[in-house]
Amino acid sequence: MGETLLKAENMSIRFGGVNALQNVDIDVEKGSIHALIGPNGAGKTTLLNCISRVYKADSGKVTFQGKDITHIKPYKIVNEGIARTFQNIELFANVSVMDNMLLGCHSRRKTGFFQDALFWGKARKQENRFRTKVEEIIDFLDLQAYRMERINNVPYGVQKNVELGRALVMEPTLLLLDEPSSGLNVEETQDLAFWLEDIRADFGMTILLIEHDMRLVMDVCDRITALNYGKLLADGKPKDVVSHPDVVKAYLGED
Amino acid sequence: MAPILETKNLEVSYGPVNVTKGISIGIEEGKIVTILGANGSGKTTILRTISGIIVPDKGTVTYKGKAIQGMEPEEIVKMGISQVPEGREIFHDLSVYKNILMGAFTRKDKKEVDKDIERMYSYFPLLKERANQYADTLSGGEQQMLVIARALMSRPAMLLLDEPSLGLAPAFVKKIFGIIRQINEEEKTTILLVEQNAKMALELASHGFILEVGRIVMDDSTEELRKNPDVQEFYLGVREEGIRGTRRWKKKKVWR
Amino acid sequence: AQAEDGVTNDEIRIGSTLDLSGPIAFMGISVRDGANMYFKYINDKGGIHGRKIKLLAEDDGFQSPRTVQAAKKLVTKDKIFCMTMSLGSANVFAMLPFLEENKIPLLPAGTANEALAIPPRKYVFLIDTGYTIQGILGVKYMMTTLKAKNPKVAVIYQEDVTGQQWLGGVKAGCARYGIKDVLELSFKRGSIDFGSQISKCKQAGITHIFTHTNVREPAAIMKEAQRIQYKAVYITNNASQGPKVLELIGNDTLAYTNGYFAMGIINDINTEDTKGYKLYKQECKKAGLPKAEIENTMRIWSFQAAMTLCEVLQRAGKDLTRDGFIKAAETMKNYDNGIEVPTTWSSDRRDGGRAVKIYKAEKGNIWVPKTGWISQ
Amino acid sequence: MELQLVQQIFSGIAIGSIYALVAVGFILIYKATDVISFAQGDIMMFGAFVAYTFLTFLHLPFILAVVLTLAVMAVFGILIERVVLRPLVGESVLSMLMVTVGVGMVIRNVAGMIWGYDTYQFGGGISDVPVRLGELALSSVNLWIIGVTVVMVGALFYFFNKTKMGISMEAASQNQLAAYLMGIGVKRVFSNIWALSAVVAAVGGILLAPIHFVNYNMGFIGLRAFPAAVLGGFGSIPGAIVGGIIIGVSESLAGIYLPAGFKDIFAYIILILVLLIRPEGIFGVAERKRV
Amino acid sequence: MRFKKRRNYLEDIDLFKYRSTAVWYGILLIIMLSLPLTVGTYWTSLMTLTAIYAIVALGMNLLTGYAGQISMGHAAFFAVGAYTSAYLTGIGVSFWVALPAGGILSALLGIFIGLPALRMKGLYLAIATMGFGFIMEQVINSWDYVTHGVNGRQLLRPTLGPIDFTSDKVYFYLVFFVLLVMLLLMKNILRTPTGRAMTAVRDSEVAAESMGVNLAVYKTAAFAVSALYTGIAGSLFAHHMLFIGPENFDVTVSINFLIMIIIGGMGSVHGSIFGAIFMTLLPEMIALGKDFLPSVIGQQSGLQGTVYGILLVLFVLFEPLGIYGRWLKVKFFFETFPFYKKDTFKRIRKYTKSEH
Ligand SMILES: Nc1ncnc2c1ncn2[C@@H]1O[C@H](COP(=O)(O)OP(=O)(O)OP(=O)(O)O)[C@@H](O)[C@H]1O
Ligand SMILES: Nc1ncnc2c1ncn2[C@@H]1O[C@H](COP(=O)(O)OP(=O)(O)OP(=O)(O)O)[C@@H](O)[C@H]1O
Ligand SMILES: [Mg+2]
Ligand SMILES: [Mg+2]
Repeated sequence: MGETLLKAENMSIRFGGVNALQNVDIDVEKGSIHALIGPNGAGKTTLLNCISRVYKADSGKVTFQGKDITHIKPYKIVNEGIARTFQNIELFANVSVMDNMLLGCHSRRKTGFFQDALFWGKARKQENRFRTKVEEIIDFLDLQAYRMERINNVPYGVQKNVELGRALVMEPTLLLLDEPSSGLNVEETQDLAFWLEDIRADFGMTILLIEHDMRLVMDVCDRITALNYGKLLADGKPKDVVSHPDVVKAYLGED
Repeated sequence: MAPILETKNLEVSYGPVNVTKGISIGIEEGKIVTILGANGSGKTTILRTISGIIVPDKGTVTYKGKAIQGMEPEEIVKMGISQVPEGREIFHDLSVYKNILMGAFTRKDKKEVDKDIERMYSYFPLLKERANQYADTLSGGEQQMLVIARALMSRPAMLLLDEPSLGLAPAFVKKIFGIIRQINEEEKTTILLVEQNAKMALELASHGFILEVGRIVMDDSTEELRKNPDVQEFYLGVREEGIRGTRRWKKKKVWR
Repeated sequence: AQAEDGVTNDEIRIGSTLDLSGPIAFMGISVRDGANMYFKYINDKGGIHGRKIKLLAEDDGFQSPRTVQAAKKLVTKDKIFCMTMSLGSANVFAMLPFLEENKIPLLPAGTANEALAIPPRKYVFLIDTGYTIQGILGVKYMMTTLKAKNPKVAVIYQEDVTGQQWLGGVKAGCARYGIKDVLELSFKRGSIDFGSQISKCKQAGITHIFTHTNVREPAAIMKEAQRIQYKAVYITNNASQGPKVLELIGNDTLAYTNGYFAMGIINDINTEDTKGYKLYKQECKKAGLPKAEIENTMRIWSFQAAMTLCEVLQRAGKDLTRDGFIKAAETMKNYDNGIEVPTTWSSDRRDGGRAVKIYKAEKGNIWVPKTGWISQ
Repeated sequence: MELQLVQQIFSGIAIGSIYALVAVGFILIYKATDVISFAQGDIMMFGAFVAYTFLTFLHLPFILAVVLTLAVMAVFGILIERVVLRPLVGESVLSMLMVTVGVGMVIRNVAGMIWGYDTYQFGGGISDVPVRLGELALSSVNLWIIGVTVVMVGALFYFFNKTKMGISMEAASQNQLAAYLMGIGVKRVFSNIWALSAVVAAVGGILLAPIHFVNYNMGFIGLRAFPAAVLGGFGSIPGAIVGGIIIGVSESLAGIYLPAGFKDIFAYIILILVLLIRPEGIFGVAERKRV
Repeated sequence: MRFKKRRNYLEDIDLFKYRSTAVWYGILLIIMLSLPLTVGTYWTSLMTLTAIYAIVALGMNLLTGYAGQISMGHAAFFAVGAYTSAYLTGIGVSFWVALPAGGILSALLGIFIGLPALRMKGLYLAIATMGFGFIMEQVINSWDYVTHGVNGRQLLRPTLGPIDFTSDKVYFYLVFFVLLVMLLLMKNILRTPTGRAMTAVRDSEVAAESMGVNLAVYKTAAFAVSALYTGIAGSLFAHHMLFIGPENFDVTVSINFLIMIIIGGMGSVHGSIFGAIFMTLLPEMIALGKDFLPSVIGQQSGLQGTVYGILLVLFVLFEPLGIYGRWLKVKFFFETFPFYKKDTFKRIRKYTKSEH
């Protein structure tokens, strides 16, 4: 067993009458690709939201790289080294692909407002650095053709990639992906699988992803956590989890 | 038999960009037909044109012998064409129940509508649990269910499905496809299905079209399509081994 | 001498900045039309010293940046000789630096804001009686003619410059007569609800209310008072003196007051048939105007203002220069055009009118003059 | 003192109902089209003038004049929608907002050209005779206003919450694409809603005329009705009444108990304070954005 | 179509994309600088007003166009700039101190307003800021000591050593210079993380937050910068007008500011300038055009207001993206000249979803 990167313990949250999460634990190992699966409405996205502080969990504790980040401010999460994508694509719709990805650099900005306004020296250098980084990711994800397109005008699949790219630009330690393959066809899903491998290998990032495409999950993941009705259903090696009878019953469906 | 819905030479553009370059497809009554195609190839565009959301530059759409291109979308709906749009187009500030109710907007038979709502709840029990919640608090998959349920509420003669399985759990995907088949069989609803899950789509449908950058490149029975090596590689992902260990290069598509 | 800008052998160009499209467009238009009516009369008679008068009215939408622009256009592009009747004291103030720099007289200004003329400024002439004086005279009338015993006084005024001048006048007047507490109640332009003001008056047992209002407000105020069964004497400034005001109040409500008096600075068109009015009515008849338009106070005002302006031009003689024009204006001593309060200007006095005539509202929408021109 | 307070609250409620009546017009349009109409006040003024014309120039009986006015205004509302709003369906909300500013301007100026700039009054119908309840007095116009507002708001509330037509209007504003696909004629919905709100505005104009008189500038009351609508929670019909009354009453009390000047801005002070605590207004729905 | 080979990633955000563009702007600059020498007071003063409004529009556009926060109370900031300058110069402080002081005070107020505004969105914010505008109007009316209340205040034009800005001509150069500086600063803000973060807040708050954008800071910053611009413009305005009163800062002024950027083009620097030009020139043009109409129509009172309203409506109807949208089209037409495709800017049916 490798070292634990992220540890969420006892996470619970309620919305009105809905118990979206009840005492859920999850451990993400450093350097692993970890999948979160479960039927619709099981609370997967909610768990991700609680970890990335979009939601405030009612109870529970999140530790990241040994540091308690349960009550950290949402905008500081990226400084800790956590980046994420969203299930329903949350891009900045009225700006270009490039600008979207440049925002990924935001957390690393060293210039103040006044330096920006003058745009001289440090600010200029920094901007150059940011742009270089973004171009690098653009190349990695094959987005050259869309660099200057407005987000509104690019196909859904490309938007997904832009979102992934934007998260990569943030240079996180942990990457949280919410259904990265939804809306992609088989071929594109394969590309994604390769990228995920590369991201781990070349960028050294750990990945926690929510997925419904079991083929992708089985192909790339080292570990699976399954949720159902806000509760932990199973956790372990992919093979073990997918053959777990509860998982089969609740999630995969008997043939 | 003459097709119930037919498009001829459909050309659609967003601004200067031609998206579909002369699409001609025909769908026979009571059949399930599927369109497969990569991202951005124009599948959604075709469905939207049929529903009257987009007015084509050229070409015609005929439904039951009547040209419907350029008609207002609501009139097309009233003729019996219902669509499950891509990307969870819910009424976010209405309750789940009201969302479903809106699906029956064109219907007058209140009693039957109530019955149908119950039927939807039986298809999607999760929705019943969430009936009074605002629709935008649903999870992604629940929203997708809602959109499907809503489209079924109009008891359409023809159903256009744009990636209905998007974001649904595997067990549920099976269930949805079951429901689609059931509706097709029991109510004789004609179905045009656009799917990324090509395996399921090809199993369900009897006829398929393959769309590549705005052109139909294959038009055949699904039986034949399944045998085609390109379809196998690019849509079904048939390969000998997993990703690990595979060299990363792609075969060129030929579409013979 | 070299001919002055705006003056040719057969024409004198005169500019004005008026609100023709903004919130008080109704005033601007009446002013323009009334003035033009008189100028047409004069021009038809052959003009002044053989020169026809041409009025160039610029719209400023009642926004002072546009007033300034308009003034600059009139002066630099249209090359007018002088300005007249520009509306709105803030607007006049805004263009004042420019006028003074270019030595352009404004005769008369279309406002009664005495701050423009006290202390006197060389280029600005006023003909209306200021509100401070109106207020003082109103109190004087209350004490001397109406013989109020221990009156309790309130002032309801629109929150603007002239409203404050009225307030100041009433307070000064009260001070003279040893009336101590004056209840000050302001309201904003466009207010529809005077409930709190009236309620406060009733509460305080006010007997005399001095209102600084326009057309609509007196009716709203009095109706509110009637609603809560409260009677007082109302004394108002000249802006609320028109027949329209009484029409809106209605006989029923008017009867529910202890009297409604107004400071008048122009003679009443229906009860006082002066020479000036004869001419005015004759011209209106020629133009085929309906009754409501004939009684339009702003039209009457601008007609007589044009009379006074032409009188000054006449007195300035054939060799028309701006200096001469100003000198001529300073010769006006109690000049009475039959409509407006008599005008007196001199080298150290620019507020032409200092008197009022007091009217009482009577049943049947009429204003009955109760005094002649009275002054302090 | 007691009596004065009660009297003030009473008249505050009356004024508040006027605000509510105007606010309902805003809310209707907002609910169904997501647009804030700055023309609402001016449409109200226009309605008042139409009624004035029927009563004063054509000498029609009051009821007939009102009915005709409402009909004319419904058509007028549809006309505005057809000519200027419809081409913009799908454009940004701010563009539409600007268009309504322009429309308001046109209506105001055209009204001035047609009817002149004077202040008018119309006879017949509602008189302004005070009604007494013991020591208290309330004008009958105010009672009418309160009554009509309550009835109208009740009816609209029912319509929007219980009828399929009403729900579909709201649906159309939330997601036009989905609405089309449900067979909801989004364009027709828009026409209907503009007609409806013009009718509501006309009712407001007619009720307001005895107090405020008819004047081409009377539409400015729209600016004072905004806080009422927002306070109640824009989009909530009962909110309009509650917001209107809160503002009416607090204004009226501020006039008595606070220094001069406060009365005119008190509505906004209250508004800002309430929004600080409840940014979505009293009856508004809190924002829930899911990701 | 022109293509350019990039040698450096920063070239994407150069002020002038091609050398020819720089040349064109140079020519424009020279024209602007020489105009006052030839056109006379009226036009010069009109240009001054335009430049002042352009500064306001830049600020407004940053807040509303880029950061997505609608303000209908900007006249208040305009007033703060104007009155601060009036008061300070009134007690003998130099204009050169008063001008920035007006801007800074206005910016501070912007922060003060921005903080509560954090909790509000869209329409609610719009109306709340409008309320703030009304409150400010009342403050101007009541705070006699500084504002001279309803009486208004008089000001003087500044001097700088031997240069006297009293004449409209010289004052224009001052304003124009300030405008250029403000323009450059705005461009810089927009092409660096600060500006990007603001647009991010507009488009998706959740995503922005997950990028590390502190919403509170950037929203308030947008308010502050916008207020700074408006305040500086206010101060310049006061010294241009030489007299200011409460009427200069009422709600219609705020709405006009908003009209300015919507007509000009939201979220575009060019648009701000176009909007300012539109705003100042249109009434003048209508006034000029009126003289050519037969007097029956030309003398109609409501005419100008009607025409203004109609033009506003037409503009939005035919160019919902503002004048800048039109500008892009014209530019594109010339750039691609023989190959211009008619449908390039065909309006596609759009289907809006309400914000949630
Ligand atoms: N803000 C909210 N208000 C009310 N209910 C909520 C809210 N957010 C989530 N829920 C409920 O919590 C449950 C879990 O939602 P979540 O989005 O985590 O599911 P999920 O596992 O991601 O499902 P899917 O695979 O469909 O995306 C759902 O049933 C949803 O209705
Ligand atoms: N509103 C729009 N404006 C401009 N271009 C658009 C617009 N909508 C779609 N496109 C373009 O049209 C092409 C076809 O889009 P369409 O959505 O029909 O593809 P699709 O086959 O449904 O793709 P997907 O599998 O991603 O759903 C894409 O290249 C897309 O970029
Ligand atoms: Mg999810
Ligand atoms: Mg699609």
